[in-house]
Amino acid sequence: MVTTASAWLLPALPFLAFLLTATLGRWLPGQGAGIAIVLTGAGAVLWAPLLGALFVEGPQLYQPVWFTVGGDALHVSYIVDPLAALVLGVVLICSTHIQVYALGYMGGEARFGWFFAVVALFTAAMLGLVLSASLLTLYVCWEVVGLCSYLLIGFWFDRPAAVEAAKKAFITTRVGDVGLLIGILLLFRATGTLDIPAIVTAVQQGAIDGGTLTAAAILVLLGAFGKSGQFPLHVWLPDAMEGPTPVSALIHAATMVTAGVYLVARLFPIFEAAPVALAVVAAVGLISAAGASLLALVQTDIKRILAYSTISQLGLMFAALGTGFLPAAIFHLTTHAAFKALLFLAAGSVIHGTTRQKLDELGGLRRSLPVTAFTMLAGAAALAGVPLTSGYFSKDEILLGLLDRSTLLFVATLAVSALTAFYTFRLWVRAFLGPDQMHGHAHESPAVMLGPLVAFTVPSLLLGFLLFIPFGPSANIIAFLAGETGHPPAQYAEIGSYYHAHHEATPNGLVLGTSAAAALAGAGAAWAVYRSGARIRRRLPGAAVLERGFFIDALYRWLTTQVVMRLSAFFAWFDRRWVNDAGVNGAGRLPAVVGGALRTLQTGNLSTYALAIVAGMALIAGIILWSGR
Amino acid sequence: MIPLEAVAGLSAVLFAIGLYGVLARRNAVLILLAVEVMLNAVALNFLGFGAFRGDLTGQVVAIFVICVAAAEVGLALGILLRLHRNRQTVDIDRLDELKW
Amino acid sequence: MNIPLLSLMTLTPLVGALVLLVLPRDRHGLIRAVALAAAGISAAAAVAVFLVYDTVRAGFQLAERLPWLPQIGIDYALAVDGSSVVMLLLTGIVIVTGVLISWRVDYRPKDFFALLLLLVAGVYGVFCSTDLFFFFFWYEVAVLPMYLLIAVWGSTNKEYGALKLTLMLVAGSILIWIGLLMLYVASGINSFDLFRLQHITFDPLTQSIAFLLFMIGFGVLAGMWPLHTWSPDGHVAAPTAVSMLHAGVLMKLGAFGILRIAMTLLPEGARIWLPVLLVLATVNVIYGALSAMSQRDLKYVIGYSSVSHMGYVLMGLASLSLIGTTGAVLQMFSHGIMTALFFAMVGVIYDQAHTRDIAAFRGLICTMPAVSVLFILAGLASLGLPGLSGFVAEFLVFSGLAQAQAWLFVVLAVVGVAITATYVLRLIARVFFGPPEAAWRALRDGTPLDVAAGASLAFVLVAVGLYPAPLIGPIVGSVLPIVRRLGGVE
Amino acid sequence: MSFDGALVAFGIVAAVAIVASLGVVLARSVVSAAVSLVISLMAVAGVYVLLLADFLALVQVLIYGGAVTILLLFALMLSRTGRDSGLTTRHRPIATVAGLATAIFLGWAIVATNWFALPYAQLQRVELPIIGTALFSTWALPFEVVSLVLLVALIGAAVIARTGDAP
Amino acid sequence: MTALYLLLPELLIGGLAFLVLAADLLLPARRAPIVGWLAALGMLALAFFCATWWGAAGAMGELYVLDRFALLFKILALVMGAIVILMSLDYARRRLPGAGEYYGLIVFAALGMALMTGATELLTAYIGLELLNFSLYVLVSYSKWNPKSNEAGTKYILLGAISSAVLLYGLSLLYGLTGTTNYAGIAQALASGTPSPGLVAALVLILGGLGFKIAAVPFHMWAPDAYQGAPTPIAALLAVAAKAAGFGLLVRLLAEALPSTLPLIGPPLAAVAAATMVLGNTVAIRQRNLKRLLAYSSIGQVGYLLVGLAGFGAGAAEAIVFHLAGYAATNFAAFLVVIIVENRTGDEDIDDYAGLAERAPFAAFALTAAFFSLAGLPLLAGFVTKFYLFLTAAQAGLIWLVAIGVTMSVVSLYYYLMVIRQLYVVAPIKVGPLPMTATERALLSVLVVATIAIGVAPAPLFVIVRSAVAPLFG
Repeated sequence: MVTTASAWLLPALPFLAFLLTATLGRWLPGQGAGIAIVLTGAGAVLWAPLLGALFVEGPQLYQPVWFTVGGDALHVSYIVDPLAALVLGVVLICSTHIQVYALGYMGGEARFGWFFAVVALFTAAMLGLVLSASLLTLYVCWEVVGLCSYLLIGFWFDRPAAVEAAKKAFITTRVGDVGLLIGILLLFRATGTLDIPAIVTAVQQGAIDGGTLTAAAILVLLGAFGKSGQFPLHVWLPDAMEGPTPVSALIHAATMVTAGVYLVARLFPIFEAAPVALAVVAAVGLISAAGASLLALVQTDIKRILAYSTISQLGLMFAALGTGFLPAAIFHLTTHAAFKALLFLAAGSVIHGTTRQKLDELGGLRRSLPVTAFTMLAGAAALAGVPLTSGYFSKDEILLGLLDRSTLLFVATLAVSALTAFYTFRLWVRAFLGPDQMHGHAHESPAVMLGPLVAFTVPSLLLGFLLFIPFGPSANIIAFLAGETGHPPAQYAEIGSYYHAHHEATPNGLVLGTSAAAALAGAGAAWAVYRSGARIRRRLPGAAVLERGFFIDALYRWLTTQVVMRLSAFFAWFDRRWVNDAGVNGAGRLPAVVGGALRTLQTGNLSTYALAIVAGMALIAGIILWSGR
Repeated sequence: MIPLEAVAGLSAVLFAIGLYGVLARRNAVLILLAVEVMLNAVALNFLGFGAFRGDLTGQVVAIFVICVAAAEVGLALGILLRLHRNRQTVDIDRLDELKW
Repeated sequence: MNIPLLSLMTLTPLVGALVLLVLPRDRHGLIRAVALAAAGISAAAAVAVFLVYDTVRAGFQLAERLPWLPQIGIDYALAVDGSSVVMLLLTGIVIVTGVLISWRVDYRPKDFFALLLLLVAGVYGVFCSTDLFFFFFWYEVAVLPMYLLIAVWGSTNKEYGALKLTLMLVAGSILIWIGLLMLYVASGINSFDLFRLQHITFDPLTQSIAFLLFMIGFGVLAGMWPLHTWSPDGHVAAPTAVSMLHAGVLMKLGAFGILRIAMTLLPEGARIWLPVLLVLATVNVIYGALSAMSQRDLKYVIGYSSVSHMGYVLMGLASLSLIGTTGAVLQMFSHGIMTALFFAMVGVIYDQAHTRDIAAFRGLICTMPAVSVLFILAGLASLGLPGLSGFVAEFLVFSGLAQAQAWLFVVLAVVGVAITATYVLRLIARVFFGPPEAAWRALRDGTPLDVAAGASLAFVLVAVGLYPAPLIGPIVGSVLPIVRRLGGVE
Repeated sequence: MSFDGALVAFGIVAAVAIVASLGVVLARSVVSAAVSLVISLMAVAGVYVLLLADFLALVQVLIYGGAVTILLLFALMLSRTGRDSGLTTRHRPIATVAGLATAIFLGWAIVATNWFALPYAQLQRVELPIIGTALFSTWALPFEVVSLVLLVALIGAAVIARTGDAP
Repeated sequence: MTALYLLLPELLIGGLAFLVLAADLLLPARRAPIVGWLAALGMLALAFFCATWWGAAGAMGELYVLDRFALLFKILALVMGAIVILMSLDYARRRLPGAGEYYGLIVFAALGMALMTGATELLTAYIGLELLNFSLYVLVSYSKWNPKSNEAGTKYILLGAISSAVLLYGLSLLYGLTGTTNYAGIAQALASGTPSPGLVAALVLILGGLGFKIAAVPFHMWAPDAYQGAPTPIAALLAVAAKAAGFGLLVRLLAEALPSTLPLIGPPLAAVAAATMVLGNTVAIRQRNLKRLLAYSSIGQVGYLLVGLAGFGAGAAEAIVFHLAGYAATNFAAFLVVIIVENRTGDEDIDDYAGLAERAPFAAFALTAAFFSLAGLPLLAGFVTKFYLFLTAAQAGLIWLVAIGVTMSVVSLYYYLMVIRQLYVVAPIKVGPLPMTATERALLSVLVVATIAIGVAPAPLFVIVRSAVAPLFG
C-alpha cells in the first residue's frame, strides 16, 4: 500500500534512470532512452496511489537528517500536501509524455542517450524541488534544475547560438539565485533553522520583525522571477528556444518555469505576512503578462511566440498569487502546463515536418498536417480562453479573484486575454490556413509524436470541468488546493502547509461573459486579419520597439560588456600594474638598489678602508656615549 | 715629578699622529712608518701604566709589543717588495684592481 | 595503533626522494614507479589516519613525540585533530593524482620527482605537527624545492614566476618566524609545544602584534589580497603537478596556519584583527573573480579563481562562527580538489596544444571529451553548483557569515558566486563548446592515467557534495573549541 | 735628580718625540721621514729611562734604532722609482680631522678618568734579573709563542720575497 | 712549576708544524702532496687526541686555561685546518709554487687559533691572535706571481697592522684601568667601578680592533679584496676558521673579562650587527665574482653572529658557537665547490657556472645545499642554528634586530637563488663533465652530510656546544 512516506521514491526513480543512462548509456538499448521513460512512467503510475494516500493521511512531513554541524542538524526533509501532490502529477505526466514524444523528435541525434539522461535528471530534480520542505534541499534541487536547463538548451553545443543561449540562461537565473540564497540566509539567521515548517510557524507567531521578513521575501522573489522568466529577468527564456523542442515543451513551458510560482506558493504564509512583497508579486506578474503578450504579437518564430506567451501566462499566475488566490494560480498552472506543452509539441511537429519555424515560410498546412492542425487548434483555444476549454475556466478563477481586489486589475487582465487570443490565433491561422507554402512537401509526424499530441488535447479541453466534480474528499479542485480535505486545519498549520477557508466561488455571470467575449473577439480578429493569407506589411504602431523587446536585452548586453567587463579589465590591469609591478617588484628591487649604492663605498683604496675603520670607531664611541648618558 | 697623565697624554698624541700618518700617506712604506709610531705609542702607554703601578707587567708587555712590531715590519716589507717587483709601485692609490 | 602512522606518512616522501637521488638518471620507468610508490604509501597512510581518527572523541589523536632539541623545548611532535585529518586526506589525493599527471615529464624526471616528494613531505609535516618550531620547519621544507621545480620545469616566464613565488613565500615566512619568537619569549615557558602554549593568556599587546604578524605571514601563502600577486604568476609558470599541489594544498597551508596557530593561541588578537581579515577576504573574492574574467590565459583564470576561492576560506575563518569556520575548512578541502582537477586538465591540454590562450581554443569537447567533461565538472564545482562539494562549503561559509550578522559581506560573497558563474561559463562556452576548430583536429584525449587521475578527483568532488558528513564531523570536532575560545557564535 | 728636574727632562724629551713623529708623517722626502722616525724612537727611549725602565730603553734602542730603521731605509731605497706623484692621498684634510679628533677623544678619556697612580717619587727600578725570571716563569707561554710569531714572519718574508720558482 | 701537561696539545701542534716544515725541506718539490697529507692527517689525529681529553680541565697560571671551551676550539681549529689543507692539495699542485711552507703556515695558523681561544689573559690572547694573523698575512699573498694576490696581501697586512695597533692601545687603556691583564682580574676590577671615559675609550678601541678580525662592518673593507685575491683555500680559511677563532676570543673576553660592560657595548654591537647584515647581504646581490659574493655572504653571516653578541648571555654564547659550527661546514662546502671549478676551468665569475648541474651534478647539489643552508632553509644546518641565534636575541629583547636579520635572510635567498639559477636553469656554455679528485669528492660528501646532519639532528652537536660554553659562565 503506497503511503505518503514513500513519496521520496518519485524523484529517486528518474535519478536512478539518470545514473544508469549517463554511465552505461552506450551499452543500454536505445542508449538508455527506454530506461528513462519506463522509470519516469513508473513514477507517474505511483502518483495516483500517492494521491489516494494523501486523501487518507492528509498532509505529512518527513525530516531525514543529511548532516549535523555542531548543534544544528541539516535535514533533507520532504512534504506531501495538496499543493505538492498536484504539481507532482503535472511534472510526472508531462515528463513521461514528452519523453515519448522525444523518442521520435530526437531520433537521429548523435548523443541521444545523453539527452534522455539529462531529462531524467531534470525530472528527478524538479520532483525533488516540489517535494522539498527544507530551504536547503529546495535550493539544491533549484540549482540542479538550472544546470539541466543549461545542459539541455546547449544540447547542440556545436551551434554557437545554442551555447550563447545556454550561458545566458544559466547566468541570468544565477543572478536570480543570488537573491534567493541571501533570502534563505536571512530566514536562516532570523529563525535559526532551514526547515520551511519551522520558519512558517515562526513567521505566523510574529517572531521575525517586518523589515527583515519583507527583505527576505523580496530577495526570494528575485530567485523566483529569475527561474520563471519574469520581468526583469525574462531575457533568457526567448533565447532558450535554441534548445530542442521537447526541452522547450517540458522545461520552458510546463515545469521548470513554473518553479518560481511553486516557490512563492510553498512559502505563501511568509508572503502573506509581508504585504509589500505580495504587492510586488502582483505588480511584476501583471507587467510581465502585459509586456510579454505585446511582444508575442510581433514575433515571427512560432516557438518564440509560445515562449513570450508562457511569460505572459506565468505573469497571470503571479498576479493571482499577488492577490492572495493560491488555489486559482495553481489550477491555472496545471491547465497551462497541459495546453502549453501541447502547443510546443505541435510546433515541434510542424518543425519536424517542414524543417522551418518562421511564420512567413509557413502556411496552409491543414491539409498536409491534419492531426497537428487539429491538436494545435485545441491548444490554441485553451490558451486563448475559448469558452468551455480548460484555459477558460482556470483564467476565470483568476479573474474572479482579481475582480474582488480591483476593477482596474480585472480590466487589464481582460485586455491581456484578448491580446493572448489574438496572437495565438494569428499563429494558428497563418500556419495552417491560407495557400500551401510548402507545395505538399510537408509530411505528418510519426505516431510516436502524434500520440502524446492527442493525449495532451484531452486535459487541454476537459481539465476545466474539475471545478465541478468532487476531487477526492474535497468539493472540487479549488477546495482541495485550499486544504479542505477533511483533515483538521491544525495538521496543515503544524507542517506549514497552505490552508485557507475557501470562499464559495459563485460562478459570476459577468466574469464568465466578459472573458468569453474577450477570447472570441481576439480569435475572430486574428482569423479575419490573416485568413486571406495576405501578408500584412503595414507595421503595427511601435512594432520596432516591440521587436527589440523594449531594449531590455540591449540594456543587459551593454551592462555586461561595458560595465562588468570594463570593471574586470580595470581590476586585471590594476592588479598587474600596481599591486604586482609597483608593489611587489618594487619592493623586490629595493635591496638591489641599496646594494648598488653601498657597493661603491668599496673603492679598493686602502686609505679609504683605514678611514672607514676610524669612522666606525667614532660611530661606536658616539653610540656608547649617546646611550650611556 | 712626572704625572701619569703626562705620559699617557704623550702616548695619546703620538698615537694620533701615527693615525694621521696612516690615513694621509700614499706610499705603503711610509704607512708602515706611521704604524711603527702608533705601536711605539702603545708600548709607551703600557710602560707608563705599569710603571706608575709599580707592576712589571707593563714593561713585559711593552717588550712583547716591540718584538711583534719588529716582526710585522719585516714581513710587511717582504710583501711590499714582492708587490713592488710585480707592479713597480708601492703607491696605494694605484692598488685598486680589486674593488666593488 | 602501534605503528607511527603520522611519521610513516610524513617521512615516506622524504625516503622516496632520497631513493630517487640514488637511482640512475635514465631509468625513467623505475623512477616513476618509485615516485608513485612513495606518493601512494603516504596517501594510503593519510587515508588510514582519516579512518582511524575517532570523530566522537575529537581533539588531538595519534600523537607521536620525540625529543629533538629538548634544551630549547623543541620536540618532533606529531598529532592530528579533525581539520588536519581532512587536509591530510586532501594532500594524499592531490599528490597521487599529481604524480599520475606528471607521468609524461621526461626532462630529468629523477630530480623532478625528488623535489616534488620533498614538497609534499613539507606539506604533510605542517598539517600534523603540533610543535610550533616543526610547524615552521615543515612549512619551510615545502618552500625549499619550489624555485627549482618552477624554474627548471615551468612554462611561461618561469624564472620570474619562480623567483617571485619563492621570495614572497619566504618573506611571508619571516613574519611568522618573528611571531613565533615573540610568542616563545612572551610565554616564558621555554617550549614550542602547542598544547602548553594554549593554556597561556598573553597580554593584549603581544596578542595583537603577534596575530597581525601571523595574519600577514600566513596571508601571503593563503593568497590574501594584496599579497596574492605571486599566486597567478606562480601557478602559470609552474609545471602541472606543482601548480596542482601548490594551489590545491599549499595555499590551504596559509589558512590552516591562521586557524591552527593564530586563532588558537591568540583569541584577543583574533577579535581585533579578524574583522580586517573579513574585509580583505571579501576583496579577495570580488577582486579575484573580476580579474579572472578578463584573463586570456587558461591558467591565469584558474590562478585568479584560486585567489577568489581562498577569499571564501578566509571569510569563513573570519566569520567567528562555528558553521562559518567549518565551511572554511571544508572549502579548503573542496577547493583543493577542484583546483587540482582544473590544473590537471589544463596540463593535459597544454601538453598537446602548447598554448593556453583561451581565444585559440574552440569546441574542445569534440576532440577531447573526457578532459573537457572533467574540466567542466571542476568548473561547475567552482561556481558552487549543489551536488558538488563547492556548494556545501560555500553554503556553510555564507550561513556562518549570516549568523555573524555580516550582511554586507554575505551579499558581496554571494555576488562573488554569481561573477564566478559568469567567468566559468564564459570560459567553458568559449573553450569547450562551439564548433571544433580545425587547428585542434589532431588533439587526442587524455591518456588513461590522466583520465583516471581526473576521474578520481571528480569522484571526490561529487561524493563530498552529496554526502559531506564524514568530513564535517571531524572538522566540527576540531573547530568547536577554537570558536568557543574566541567567543564566536556556536 | 731633583723632582722638578725630571719633569723638565720629560718635557724636552716629549717635545722632541712629538716633533719627530710629526716629521715622520709630514716630511716631503722619504729619507727625512725615516730619519725623523729614528729620532722619535730615541726620544721615547729617553722617556723609558726617565721612568726607570732602562732595560726597555735598551731593547728599544737596539731593535728599533738598529734593525728596524735599517730595514726601512733599505725598503725605501729599493722602492724609490721616482714615478710616485706626491706622498699624500686626497684624504689629507679628512685625515687631519680624524687625527685631531682621536687626540682630543683620547686626551679627554685620559684626563677625565682618575687612574690609580703612585706618585712619581715612589717609582722603583725593576732589577733586570726579576724581569728575566718573570719572562721565563709567569710569562713563559707568550714568550715561546712570540718566538713562533717571529719564525712565521721570517719564513713568510723569505717565501714571499725570494725570486725562485716562477709559475 | 705550572702544570706543563696542560699545554700538551699546543706543544704537539707546534711539533707537527716543525715536522711539516722539516719534511718539506727533506723531500723534493714534486713530493709536496705527501707533506700536505702529513699535515692534514697530523692535525686530524691531534683533533682526535684533543677529543679524548674532553673531560680534562685545569688552569696554567693566570695566562692560559684548558677547559671544554678551549678544547672545542682547538678541535675546531685543527679540523678546519685539516679541511683547508685537503682542499688545497690539488689547488697547490696546480697553482702554488713551493707548497711546503704553505702547509706549515696553516698548522701555525691553527696553533694561533688554539692559543687565542685558550688564553685567559690579554697578552697571551693578543700574541696568539698575532700568530694567526701573521700566518694569514703570508698565506694571503702566497701566490706571489698573481698581482691580485699581492694587492690583497698588502692591503690585508697594512690594515691588519693598524687594527692590531688600535687593539693594543685599547688593551693598554684597559690595563691602565684595572691594573691587570688577567680576564678574571679585569672583571673583578670593572665590576666595582662606574664606567669612566677611559673605559669607554678602551672599549671603542678594542671593539674596533676585534671588529677588523671578524670583518664586521665598518671594519670589513679588507675582506672582499682579500678573499678575491688570496688563493681560494686560504679565502676559505679566512672566511671560516679565522672568523670562528675571532668569535671564540670575543665570546671568552665578553664572558670572562667584560661582563659588567655589556650594557655599554650592547647598543653599539647591535648597530654594528644591523649594519653588517644589511651591507653584507645587499652588496652581495650585485656581485658577479663568486668569491666576492661568498665574501659578502660571510660578512652577512657575521652580522647574524653579531646579533648573538648584541644580546650577549649564556644562551647567546651557545647560539654563536652553535651557528659557527653549522656555518663552518656549510661555507667549507661552498668554497670547495668553487675550488673544484677553479681548478678545472680557472673561472670565478658566476656566469661561468652556467649549467654546472649538467657537468658536475654532485658539485651543483653540494653548492645548492650549502647556499640553502646559508639562507636558513630547513633540513640544513643554517635553519636550526640561525633559528636558535635569533631566539636568544629575541629573549634579550632585540626583536627589531631579529626583524632586520630575518629580512636580510630573504635578501640572501635572492642572490643564492640567482647562483642556483645558473647551475640548474641556464644552459651550459662549456660542454663536458667536470671531474673531481677522490679526496675532493670524499671531503665534499663529508661536508654536505655534516650540513644536513646538523639540520636534521642537531641535538648531539648542541649538547657538546652547551657543555663547552658552560665553563665560561661559571
